[in-house]
Amino acid sequence: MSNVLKLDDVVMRFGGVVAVNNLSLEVNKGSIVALIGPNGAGKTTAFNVITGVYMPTSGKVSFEGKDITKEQPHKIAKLGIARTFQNIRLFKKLTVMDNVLIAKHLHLKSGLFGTALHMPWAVKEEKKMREEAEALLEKVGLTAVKNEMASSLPYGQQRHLEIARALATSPQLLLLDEPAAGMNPQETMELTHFIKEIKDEFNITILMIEHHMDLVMEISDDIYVLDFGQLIAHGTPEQIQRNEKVIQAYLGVEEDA
Amino acid sequence: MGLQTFMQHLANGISLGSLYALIAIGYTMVYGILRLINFAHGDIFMMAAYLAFFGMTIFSMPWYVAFIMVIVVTVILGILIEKAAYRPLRDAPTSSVLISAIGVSFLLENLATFLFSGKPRAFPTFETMTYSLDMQGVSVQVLTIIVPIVTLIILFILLFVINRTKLGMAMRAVSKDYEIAKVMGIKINNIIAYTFAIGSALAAIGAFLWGMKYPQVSPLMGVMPGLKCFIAAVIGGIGNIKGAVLGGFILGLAEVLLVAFFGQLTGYRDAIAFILLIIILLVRPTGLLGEKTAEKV
Amino acid sequence: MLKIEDLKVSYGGIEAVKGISLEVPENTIATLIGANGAGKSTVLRSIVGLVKPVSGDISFNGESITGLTSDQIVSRGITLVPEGRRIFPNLTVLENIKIGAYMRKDDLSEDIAWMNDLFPRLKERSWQLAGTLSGGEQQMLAVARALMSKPKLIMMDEPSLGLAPLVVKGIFDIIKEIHKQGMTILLIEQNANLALKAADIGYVLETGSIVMQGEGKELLKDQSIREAYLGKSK
Amino acid sequence: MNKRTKLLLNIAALVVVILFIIIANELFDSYIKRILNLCAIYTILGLSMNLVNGFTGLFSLGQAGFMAIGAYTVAIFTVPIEARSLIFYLKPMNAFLSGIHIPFVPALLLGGVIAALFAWLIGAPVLRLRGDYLAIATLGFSEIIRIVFTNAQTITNGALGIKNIPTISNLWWTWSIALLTIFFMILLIHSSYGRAFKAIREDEIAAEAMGIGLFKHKVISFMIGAFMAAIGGGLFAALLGTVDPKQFYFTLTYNFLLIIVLGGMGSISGTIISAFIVTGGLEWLRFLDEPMSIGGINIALFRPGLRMVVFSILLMIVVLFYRNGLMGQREITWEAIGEFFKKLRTRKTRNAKGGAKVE
Amino acid sequence: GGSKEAAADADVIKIGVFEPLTGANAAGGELEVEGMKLANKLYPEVLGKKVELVIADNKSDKAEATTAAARLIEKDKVSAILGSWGSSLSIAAGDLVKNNKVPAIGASCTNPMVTQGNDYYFRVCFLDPFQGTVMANYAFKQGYKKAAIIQEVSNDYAVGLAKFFTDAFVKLTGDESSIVEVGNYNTNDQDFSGILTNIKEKNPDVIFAPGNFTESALIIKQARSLGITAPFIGGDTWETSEFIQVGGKEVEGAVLSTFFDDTAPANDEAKKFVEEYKKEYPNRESVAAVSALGYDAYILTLKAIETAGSADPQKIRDAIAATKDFQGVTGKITINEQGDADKNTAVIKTVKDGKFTYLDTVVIE
Ligand SMILES: Nc1ncnc2c1ncn2[C@@H]1O[C@H](COP(=O)(O)OP(=O)(O)OP(=O)(O)O)[C@@H](O)[C@H]1O
Ligand SMILES: Nc1ncnc2c1ncn2[C@@H]1O[C@H](COP(=O)(O)OP(=O)(O)OP(=O)(O)O)[C@@H](O)[C@H]1O
Ligand SMILES: [Mg+2]
Ligand SMILES: [Mg+2]
Repeated sequence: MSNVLKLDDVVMRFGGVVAVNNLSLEVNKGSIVALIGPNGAGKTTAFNVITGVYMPTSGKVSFEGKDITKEQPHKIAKLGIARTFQNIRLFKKLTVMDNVLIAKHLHLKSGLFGTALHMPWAVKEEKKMREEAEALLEKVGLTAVKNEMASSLPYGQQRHLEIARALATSPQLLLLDEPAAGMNPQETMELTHFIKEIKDEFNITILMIEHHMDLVMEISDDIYVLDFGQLIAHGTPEQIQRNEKVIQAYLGVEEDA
Repeated sequence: MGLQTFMQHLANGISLGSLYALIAIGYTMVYGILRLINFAHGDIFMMAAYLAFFGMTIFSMPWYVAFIMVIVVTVILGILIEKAAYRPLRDAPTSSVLISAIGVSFLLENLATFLFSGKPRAFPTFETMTYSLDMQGVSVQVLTIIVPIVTLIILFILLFVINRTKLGMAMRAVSKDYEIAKVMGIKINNIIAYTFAIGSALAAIGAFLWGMKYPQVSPLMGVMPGLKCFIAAVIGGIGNIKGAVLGGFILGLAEVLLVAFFGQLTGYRDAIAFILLIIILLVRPTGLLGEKTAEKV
Repeated sequence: MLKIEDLKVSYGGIEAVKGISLEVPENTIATLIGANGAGKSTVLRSIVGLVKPVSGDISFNGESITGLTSDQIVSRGITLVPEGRRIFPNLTVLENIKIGAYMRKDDLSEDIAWMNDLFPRLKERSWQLAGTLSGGEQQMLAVARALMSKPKLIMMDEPSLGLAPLVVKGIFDIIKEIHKQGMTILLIEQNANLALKAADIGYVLETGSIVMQGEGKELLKDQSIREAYLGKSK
Repeated sequence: MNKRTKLLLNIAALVVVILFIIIANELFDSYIKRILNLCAIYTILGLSMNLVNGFTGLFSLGQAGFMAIGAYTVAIFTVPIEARSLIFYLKPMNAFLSGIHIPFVPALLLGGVIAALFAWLIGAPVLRLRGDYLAIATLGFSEIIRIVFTNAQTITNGALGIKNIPTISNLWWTWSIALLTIFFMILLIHSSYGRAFKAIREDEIAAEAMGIGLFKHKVISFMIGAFMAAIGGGLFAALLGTVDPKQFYFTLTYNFLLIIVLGGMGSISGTIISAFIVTGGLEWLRFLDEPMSIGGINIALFRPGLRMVVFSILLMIVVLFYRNGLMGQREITWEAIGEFFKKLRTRKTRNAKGGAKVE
Repeated sequence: GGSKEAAADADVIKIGVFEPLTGANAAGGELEVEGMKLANKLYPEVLGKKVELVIADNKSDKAEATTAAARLIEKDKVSAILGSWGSSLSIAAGDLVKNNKVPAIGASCTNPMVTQGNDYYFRVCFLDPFQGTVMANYAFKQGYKKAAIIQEVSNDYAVGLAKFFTDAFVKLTGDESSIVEVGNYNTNDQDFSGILTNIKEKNPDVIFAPGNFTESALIIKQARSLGITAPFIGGDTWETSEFIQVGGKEVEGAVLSTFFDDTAPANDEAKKFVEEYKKEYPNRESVAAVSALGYDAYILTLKAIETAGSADPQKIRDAIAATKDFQGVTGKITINEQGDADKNTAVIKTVKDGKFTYLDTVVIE
């Protein structure tokens, strides 16, 4: 298996805070990789570095062998990395459909004027975009609410929509930042299946941050554990569950178990 | 250019700059707490100038009585404006509040035009202030010496109030976090009202001194000084009092020195403020002494 | 001491809290657990008057405090250690401590000394700007700030958030300590394990409704809770 | 409602508007026509500002500057060559420019293009600024343009301004261009680019993560806005027949801000309606400036200036109590109109029924 | 209002007053209207019909100016228009009066462009070139050799005057470098210390500072406080009481050219005008020239209506164009081909004891 994403000694500093410290990791094609660790460990920051929101203080990020350390976020999205956000960032006042269509904008072929003036070829492209978006919404079960305003959806559906929106950019690598946050166990279970499904359906690789250990342990092929910005463990779910350091820093000692 | 002329220019620049600084502090105070560009500040300044004018001419108050009266009434005006136009928008997006501020500014200008007519009036001055001292060929008005002193005194008083008193502590707290300030038991509306009161008082003092130096009042007199002082505040780093003073001096000196060294460009003088502003914003997006902020994703 | 009846809160049409009732008896540690976005913080925010409930009643020591302003509520002896610490970064450590006592008019020196006892680290840093403190120190400061108002009820919103396990333990020691000194505590935690262990009563909140309540130790043993919140496999 | 009916309705509406223009041109006096012309021009300028501020979420206050570019381009190039030496009587016109005459339409477009280029130039540094800072920087640029125009005497005739610009007095020019602009705006906003703009308005970070180049799209929106503003400015110059730098004082921008705030930030139909209300209303309120007497006694309140006071109070009321303006981000669509009538009808029948019950 | 309905009446002849009553030019506009109103009060009838003044505020703004003018023409159907103070406003209305064939008479708009290429715009005042030349002559006569100029670049009037002053002064002195310094400023500027300091270094004999009276008064004040002793000379816009109020004792000795002198009325009509004006506006310390011009503009229009024997705008226009040796309070007026008043006399005044005082009369051949 070849790696899709590779981080080499990435350091991210904010003033005095070292949010990510010498992080190196690899994500293999077609796998589901989890990034876990206590709050403030630097997981989201790592995502932000990967997606170009922050430029790392030092280190290198490569995607499919290409150095993307200094790329801008929208270029990275175009290259094939999509993400969701820890605190949902939908285009709240736009419809569900529009949210998905916006994510398709990056592959638009018709130029500005063709598009703006609704030239025949642009109209055709728009039609295709809409069809694809409909299909996607169908898959994530949001067809019924496609004309609703995004902010009016219940929390769980917003999470789904965020994933659908990310998928609409046709990514090869999908970064999910706490997708199960705020979901009850039932929903979390459904999400577990959903993630597996989309991975196969869209033939993508997934890197995910999650605190729900059920989910993580069930679907990850590989887990990285961060603490204070530093990698403290890496391995399969079984290895991680048994890792002393991880139990100390994150999983907690199960005194009564 | 002779040394004497240069010194004269310098004196002019400092004198103008310190007036800018004084008014800029008011902008910065309000911005620092409310994150609001109080576009109406220049017009509050104008209203204060009119109050002083009417006080001293029609009601023939002695200047010190007028001075106190102007400060009191302007403070009330400032608080009223805050109450009527900004408080209802406390939870609204910044753009709504900014538009409200522009609206207030527009209203004050039109109201002044309606009430006082568009005609400029002569601001009463008195000899003790306007008397020119000759310092080895450099003539300096008494006012030119007084204004920077007043500005610096006010700066130090405000720094003291803000950094050393309970009120100041509350102001700083409110500026960072309304909600938690509330949870501390701080009545944020009162704190904001105090801030406006201080800002308006500064506008009043500024108007008084401005009137002495440029003895003329008109409904639109606040527009340009307002804009320039706002720019001064932004240059210095809006929200930072020391920055406002720094920005004021820089702007005043820049304007006068442009005239001094590039006489043929004097027509571009008003552009200087903006050019300076844009250059500084490009180099330091939050001004010279402004704090950097980045959005956490 | 604190009693909430049928509280409903919504943010612009979206109902975050859907009619919950709970009680915190005097001198107990009560805890509210639940997933992200379940509405826990919202409950605390409505208690201190930061959000206006749509309906329902909140009473404190028998007096209804619904609709009072935050400062009125705080002056009755309730205080909040907010989620994410939210200390005032532009104030020094000492000022942050003092601002906690903003409502008080009496002499603070005794209580400041108490804080210095409780948090020796803060004493060392009293002139430092609070924004430059480490996360753990900030959390201590937030607790100290809240204590300065001499509250009868102190509410803590995820005090262990973003803290190393060791620091978390320290925070919980402090919680127990102030409880011993006679304070009532309402605690929100993600770390349900720790919270339930410390708590006398626990409430479980799920998408805006209370789905379970009981003694802390009881809940800890409950199978469904274990599955949902303690991250333990079946 | 299907596509065909909608198309038919659109055509019908267009025909009605064209008929209106024909009739208005014939029947109305030049005073009314002038106001209608202004309405159309303000519609264009309002839309231009709404594109940037309302749809893309950039707080730009540079309209007056772009307008000035358009107005001056039209002025400089369309003034008859023989009139130029008379106009530039203090300092002769720049020798190169003085020989160039361009017909109205190309000059109008040229103005738009220059403004767009200029927007591109200043966009690079300025559009990276946020919120308040962007507002003040764009305002600054508009003032710089004005000041340059005041001082560049051989090109703009400085403070004297340029007069003798061939004027337009019928409604065709302004209204057809306004219609084109509206049409273009609707198409643009409903295209993929329009959605991208709105995405930027809603959440820059998410938009960028979805592959929308923030900078590129902001610049595009800013340039299109500048182009439209310049077209509006060019028409304005041709309507007045004269330009001078004072007309483009930064406070002019506030008028358009007012239009979009009143109409609704992010609403095309709102902008159009509000352009008419503001322009027409200001004219209608003129009675406030005239002395008025009730029973022979002159009321001192009615004197010049009252109109603007009332106007600004109205503005404040809108800002404070109707925060989202008339339309918010909504649009008037055929569906909405259909809904409205349906509701009206059901309400009527319900009322009728209710009435019966009481009996 | 009640008066409006009566307006439709054919027994009324309407004359539009097109002036800035709000905005930057309000002060001048107001003074001009005072003269017109007074004239209307004294001469309320022509051809046996009542003359009604319809006043429209052009807000000192061009866009407003055109609608205001259009309104006068179309809505109020006035027979002629008077105004406006501020040449650019008159220029803005130029096309409208031309296209609608309604005559307009400017009272104090001195910019040449007002009447240029417009057969329907006239004026009763002299022009900027004339005024600039007058002041150059005056300065030369005083023996000044070196002059400095401070001009309001954003004001067409000031720029015009400065240019013609420069031309004439250079010609008179025969010295290309007789203008030692030119300082520019913008309307509403309040600080002039920079340009004044530069001027002080050049030490000119005289400073010509045409511009708005407020800025000019501030300039003189600041110059004096900087120790500049050279005399200041300027144009007719200075002649307002605010100039003296703002300028205080520093403007003592400032010299300006103007159209009219109320202390030495040229004829009986002028005497009557001054008397009545003082009665009507007791608060005014002196009679401003623009008020006198406003008065003349009204009377000239009235005369033209009388000559035309009709309220038809076209006929009135022809009558105005044919005006010869009309005895106005500001002197004899003959309308030339351009539509301008042929005047070759200007009054020079100075500020003395807080009053504008007659100094000299300059005649340019
Ligand atoms: N823009 C920023 N400026 C300053 N500090 C930052 C910024 N972004 C993140 N940090 C800091 O970096 C550290 C890591 O934050 P990050 O959000 O990556 O944590 P995380 O592992 O995602 O935690 P959580 O599980 O709570 O989401 C924190 O201390 C945070 O305060
Ligand atoms: N200011 C707000 N505006 C709109 N919705 C909000 C706001 N604050 C919270 N919400 C929503 O209300 C719901 C409950 O939020 P709350 O913060 O009370 O949850 P919580 O249980 O404290 O979660 P967490 O564990 O993440 O702190 C969530 O769906 C959240 O998105
Ligand atoms: Mg995170
Ligand atoms: Mg919470």
